[in-house]
Amino acid sequence: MIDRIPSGFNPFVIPFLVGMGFVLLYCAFGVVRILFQLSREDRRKFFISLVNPKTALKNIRDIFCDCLFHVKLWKRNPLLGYMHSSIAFGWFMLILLGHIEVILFVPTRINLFYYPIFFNFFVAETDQTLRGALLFFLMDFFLLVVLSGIVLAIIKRVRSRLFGMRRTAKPSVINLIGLYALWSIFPLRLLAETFTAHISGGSFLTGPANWIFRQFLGNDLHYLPTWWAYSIVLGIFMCVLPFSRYMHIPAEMLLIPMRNAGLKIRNARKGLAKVQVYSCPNCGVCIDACPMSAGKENIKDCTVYLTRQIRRGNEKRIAEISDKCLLCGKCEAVCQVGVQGPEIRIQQRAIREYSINQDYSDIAALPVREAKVLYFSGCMSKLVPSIGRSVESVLRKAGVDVEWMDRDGGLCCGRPMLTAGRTDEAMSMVHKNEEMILASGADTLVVSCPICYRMFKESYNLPGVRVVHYSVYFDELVKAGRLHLTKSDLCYVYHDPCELGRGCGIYEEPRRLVGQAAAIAESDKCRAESVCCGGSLGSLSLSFRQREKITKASLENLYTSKADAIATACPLCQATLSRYSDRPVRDIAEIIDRQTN
Amino acid sequence: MADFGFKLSKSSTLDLDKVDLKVYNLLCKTDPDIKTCMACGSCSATCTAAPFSGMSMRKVILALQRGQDVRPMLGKCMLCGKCTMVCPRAINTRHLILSICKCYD
Amino acid sequence: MKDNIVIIGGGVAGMEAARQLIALGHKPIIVEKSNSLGGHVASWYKLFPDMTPASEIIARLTKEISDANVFTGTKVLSMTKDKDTYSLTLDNGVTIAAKAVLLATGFHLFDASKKEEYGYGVYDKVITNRDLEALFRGEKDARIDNPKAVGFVHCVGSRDLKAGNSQCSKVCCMTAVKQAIEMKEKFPQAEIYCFYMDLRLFGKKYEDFYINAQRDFGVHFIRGRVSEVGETFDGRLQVKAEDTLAGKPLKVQVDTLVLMSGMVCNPTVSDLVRQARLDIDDDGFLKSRNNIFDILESNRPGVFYAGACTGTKTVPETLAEARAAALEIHNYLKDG
Amino acid sequence: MIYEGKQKIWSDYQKEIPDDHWYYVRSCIRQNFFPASERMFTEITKNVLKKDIYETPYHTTCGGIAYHCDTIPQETVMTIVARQFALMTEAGYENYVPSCITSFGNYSETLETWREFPELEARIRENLWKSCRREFNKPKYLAHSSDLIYHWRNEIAQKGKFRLVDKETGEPLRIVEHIGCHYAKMFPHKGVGGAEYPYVLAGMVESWGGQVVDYPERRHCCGYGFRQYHVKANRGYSVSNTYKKFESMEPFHPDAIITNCPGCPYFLDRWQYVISEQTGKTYGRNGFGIPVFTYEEIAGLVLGYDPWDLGLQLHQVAVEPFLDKIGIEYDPKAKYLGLNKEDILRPGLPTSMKCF
Repeated sequence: MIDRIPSGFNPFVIPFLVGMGFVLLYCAFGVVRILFQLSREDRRKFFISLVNPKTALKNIRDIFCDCLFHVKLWKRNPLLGYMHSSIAFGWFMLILLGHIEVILFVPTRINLFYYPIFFNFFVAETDQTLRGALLFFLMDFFLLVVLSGIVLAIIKRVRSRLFGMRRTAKPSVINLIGLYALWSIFPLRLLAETFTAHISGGSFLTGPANWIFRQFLGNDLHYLPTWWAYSIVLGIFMCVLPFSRYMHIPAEMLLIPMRNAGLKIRNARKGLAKVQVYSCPNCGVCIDACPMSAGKENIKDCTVYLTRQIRRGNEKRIAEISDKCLLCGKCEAVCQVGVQGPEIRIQQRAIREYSINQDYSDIAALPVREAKVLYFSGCMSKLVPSIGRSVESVLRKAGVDVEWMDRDGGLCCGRPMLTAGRTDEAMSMVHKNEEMILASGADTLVVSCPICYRMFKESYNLPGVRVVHYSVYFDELVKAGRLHLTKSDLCYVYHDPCELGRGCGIYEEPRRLVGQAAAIAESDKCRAESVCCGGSLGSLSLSFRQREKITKASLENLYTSKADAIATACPLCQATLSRYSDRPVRDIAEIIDRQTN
Repeated sequence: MADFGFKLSKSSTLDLDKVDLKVYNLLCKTDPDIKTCMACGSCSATCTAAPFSGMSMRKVILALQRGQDVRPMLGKCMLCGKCTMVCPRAINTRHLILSICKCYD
Repeated sequence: MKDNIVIIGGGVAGMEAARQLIALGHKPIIVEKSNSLGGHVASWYKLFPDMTPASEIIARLTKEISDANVFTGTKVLSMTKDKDTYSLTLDNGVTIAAKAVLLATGFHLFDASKKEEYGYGVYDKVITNRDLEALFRGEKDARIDNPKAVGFVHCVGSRDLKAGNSQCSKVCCMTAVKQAIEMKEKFPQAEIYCFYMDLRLFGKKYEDFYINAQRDFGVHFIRGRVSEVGETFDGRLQVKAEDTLAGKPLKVQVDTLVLMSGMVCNPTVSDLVRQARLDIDDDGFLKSRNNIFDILESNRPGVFYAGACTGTKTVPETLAEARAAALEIHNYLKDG
Repeated sequence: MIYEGKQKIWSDYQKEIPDDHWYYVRSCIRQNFFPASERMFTEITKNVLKKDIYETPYHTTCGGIAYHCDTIPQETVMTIVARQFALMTEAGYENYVPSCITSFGNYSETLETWREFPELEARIRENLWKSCRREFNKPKYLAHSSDLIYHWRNEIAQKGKFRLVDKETGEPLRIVEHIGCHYAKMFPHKGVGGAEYPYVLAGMVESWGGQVVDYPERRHCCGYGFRQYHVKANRGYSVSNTYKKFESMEPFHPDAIITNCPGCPYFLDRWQYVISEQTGKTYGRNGFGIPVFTYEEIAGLVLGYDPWDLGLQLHQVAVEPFLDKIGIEYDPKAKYLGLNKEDILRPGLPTSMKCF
């Protein structure tokens, strides 16, 4: 194997070089910019994590698993998993093998970084070695792998349903250019390498193809144009990459270490959020997942469109999309790259300025009787009074010394205000509640509303106080033998409230409780995949009519279980579901209260 | 100005020809359901902030419709959303409150 | 020979009863004091809740009662009982011996000028609901000239002891909302204010009209009874009321003020009532034998009621009563 | 405005006013505020129209101010009223005419109350007998003195030297008529023309050549409001109501205001000064105020009495522009000369309102 062209250069590499240079500069600039957008602490945290061997190793593993092998996608949809990983990993291997070839055969050219890409153009095969044949075989093999992925991608583009996807994101023009460029890279590479296979050598794909072509194309005049074409589409792809969804390829490599460093989104348009926005591959998995898309509505308000509009800077749409979301967290749960749709939206809401700013600091603290266990029912439970009454009754039956701190009304927990993006106002409420809870001397705070529960867990500072959702607390009481459940002959399906399930990761305790008090069935989509009831306070702008469709879709999912009744653990879910449900909707507390004596 | 020990007092009359409906008209665009309030008072009755401040969404909407300044009325709203839950006319009062909070200059 | 049935009053109640009686094989006689049939409904443009043209209803009824014996422009001078028949003398000299008499004498629209403070008949731009319907029907009204603001005063002469009527006229709230919408459609630039005490929108689709008026037509509803109306320098009207929800006095200038005149008993039947010894209820309307079961029967055998002569009613209610009354009369004659 | 519509209402509110033999009682405060007005009433009725008008110095207040200030109970007022009626009865009269609107309202209210509750009348008769050994007949006719001037308005017009018209243009002058609240608002049928569109003053204005101005707040109180004025803490409310009226009549540019109540002309006149001092605003032309007259003063002017003999120099708002417009002659130098032609000193001048 020797250099065929003494200068080691042909003008056709220029398009590739331009594209490559552009994309490298763009990314380098972007990385520096994003690192500057991080707060001083976050930046420190990030750099430390990079040199920490544990996180460094995790970073490498995650990059391989997520970016190249798409492990998560494999688990969710093997066909899509194969499609993505064949292209990503295959291409990666082609690049890697190209470098190995250069190092092995023309090591002096390793400084020309177009060499590994166009290796077959620049070399002439003089002697056949096993090593060369193996590499050539591998090159053809991975090219075939990539091509198979491309074929699948083309099929998916035409019939997405074959891949189990009902709806995909509509690609923009620039994405289409990137897409067609990407699709044509590999067939053109095959063509180019085929035409030069009799000079530079080839394997099982390029060799026979070369022979066939040579039967009726007797000269070498056409191989230069195909190498030009190959280089040009590469150049085009690189040039549109920063402006297309393919930006997710480099961005995800930054996102993974940032996530592993434990960074949080602090601004919807900067730092981590920016990296997440660029990491969105526009795959559209979030569209089918989004409860708002029930009845084919609000599709353009899913996270994939949020990232797109943020990249475009369409402020009107960004605000609309951010305000509409229910913040149910399902898009985040299904997202392959880990875009935190709800958090970006909350932070986006926080950017907005208000001229009326609430302040609760001057509210006199409500007297709370001293007790070991405090119970906080929250605002919404006032509209579903059975919850509070049942929780209190069950606790009394178990002999718990409990004080219902907001029996006659109290302050809101602050989460509705927080999710509206009004952090200062929310924290003003939080501090007021903290003051009251700590003054009571309680060591346990039982919370029945999942919205409040998440707020108490995430945003409150209550040293010495254990915050616990009542389902967990009841479960413990049952285990400790302080509550005795009898089983009714009803069959319940448990609806996971978003804030309790995806929000706080509590899936098992409610099911265990219901299972001990009645028969329990599961619906098609449950746990992390459960469908929001549509009543969420997360959405600021969804109208009642729009919510109706969402609720009905949520109920349809619950009906798949064929259960007699629906159990849930959230006042808002109960009020919302029972509005349209054809079967009773009960809170777990009420079910437990009925089945204990 | 001569001091007589008493002064002309400001009229309490709502003069619909003179009141400034700028804010209300703005809100009619962002939150058109504000127009359908029938002043039933459910929102005020259920309001979490009411015991602390006398907050009443019914009064807020009415005051907006009459061109009155509502800024002092919203200072204790907690955005808890109960008013939205109970509204028989399905007015998104929560969004309305945020719109009000933002539309004053 | 068939027994004579006399229907006094040729409004929709009398016409519909005649239609049904004809269908049951009778040949009723309608006596109507004005020169044409149709009563109040004939002076209306469109009827809620489906915005049916009133003329359609009248035309259909007129066509279907062509077999009836109709005296228009004729008053009943006297009505006396003679054994089991009633002897009715008409002012055209005709005397009829009737086995059954149906009073479908309807109501009177309250004379809005009695509410002096609203200035009907004093201020050019104060009109009544009936005047407005005439405008909608296409009649010229110099009082209404592209108004920028229009007020509707609910309960004019209804729920008003001072005006001698404590009853709710039942249809005016809905009529006001309907007319407010029609007015806004006719003059899209106009601000519309409805001054009400209570909104009594009880019937099928009425609430939809209310929501539409608020949401789609931007009608302003002000809970407060108008206390007085004055004329401004440029000839507009200054309307004063208490905004009871705000707890503040309120004033606004309008270019047209529509008074929703209520329904009051028809005073022209008082002679007949005395002669036939019929009972009058506390509200001045004719008194049914029983307000639940025998609402169509008077205290005298053979004398029946239909429609607004016994109290305020909507058009569909009146028509339903008329149909029922026809059947009552039919059964009465069959048994008798 | 549909004039026929108003006429129809006026025709519904007519009251019978006997042509002669009246027992006249004066107002507590008018002689201080507008000293020539009651004098002019007796002058016109007795000397010009040759009517029998009887007066006695023994009559007292009717108790109206104290009653409306919530300082005495109704029973006390009724007993005072009963004593007035006793004086009338003793003098042999049956027709009672008070000069004060609140008195007129007070008498009407008392008579109506007795009509509804005869036992109350019996008790009052007993009270009166116990307290001063007097007995009384209820008047056969009760009228306010403005009712009488209204009744004789056309005779006055015939005898008059001037008419309420602009001498330059011949146009009728624009006159706001303001009726005291207690005239007909309590009992619309006791007043000429009723409560909504009273005719008593409008009739005089029309007969004497002027044109009545109808403005949105014409029904509104002058602002006096008894307690509202008498308690100083409420006085801002009093002047605010007057302000409301003037704001409402301003676009009509009235030439004058005619009133028939003791308080109204006083407050409409003096509060114009207070408003001008507090806001700088004046309502007449060229920085003047709108002159406010009693109906007797206007009648006196129409009949050609000297303005200074009518006491017009005691008005806060200058009357000269109004006199000039009609063409009534007056001696500017005589404005502040007393009966003995000696100087009675000049008042201080307001800051904003022009007063010569």
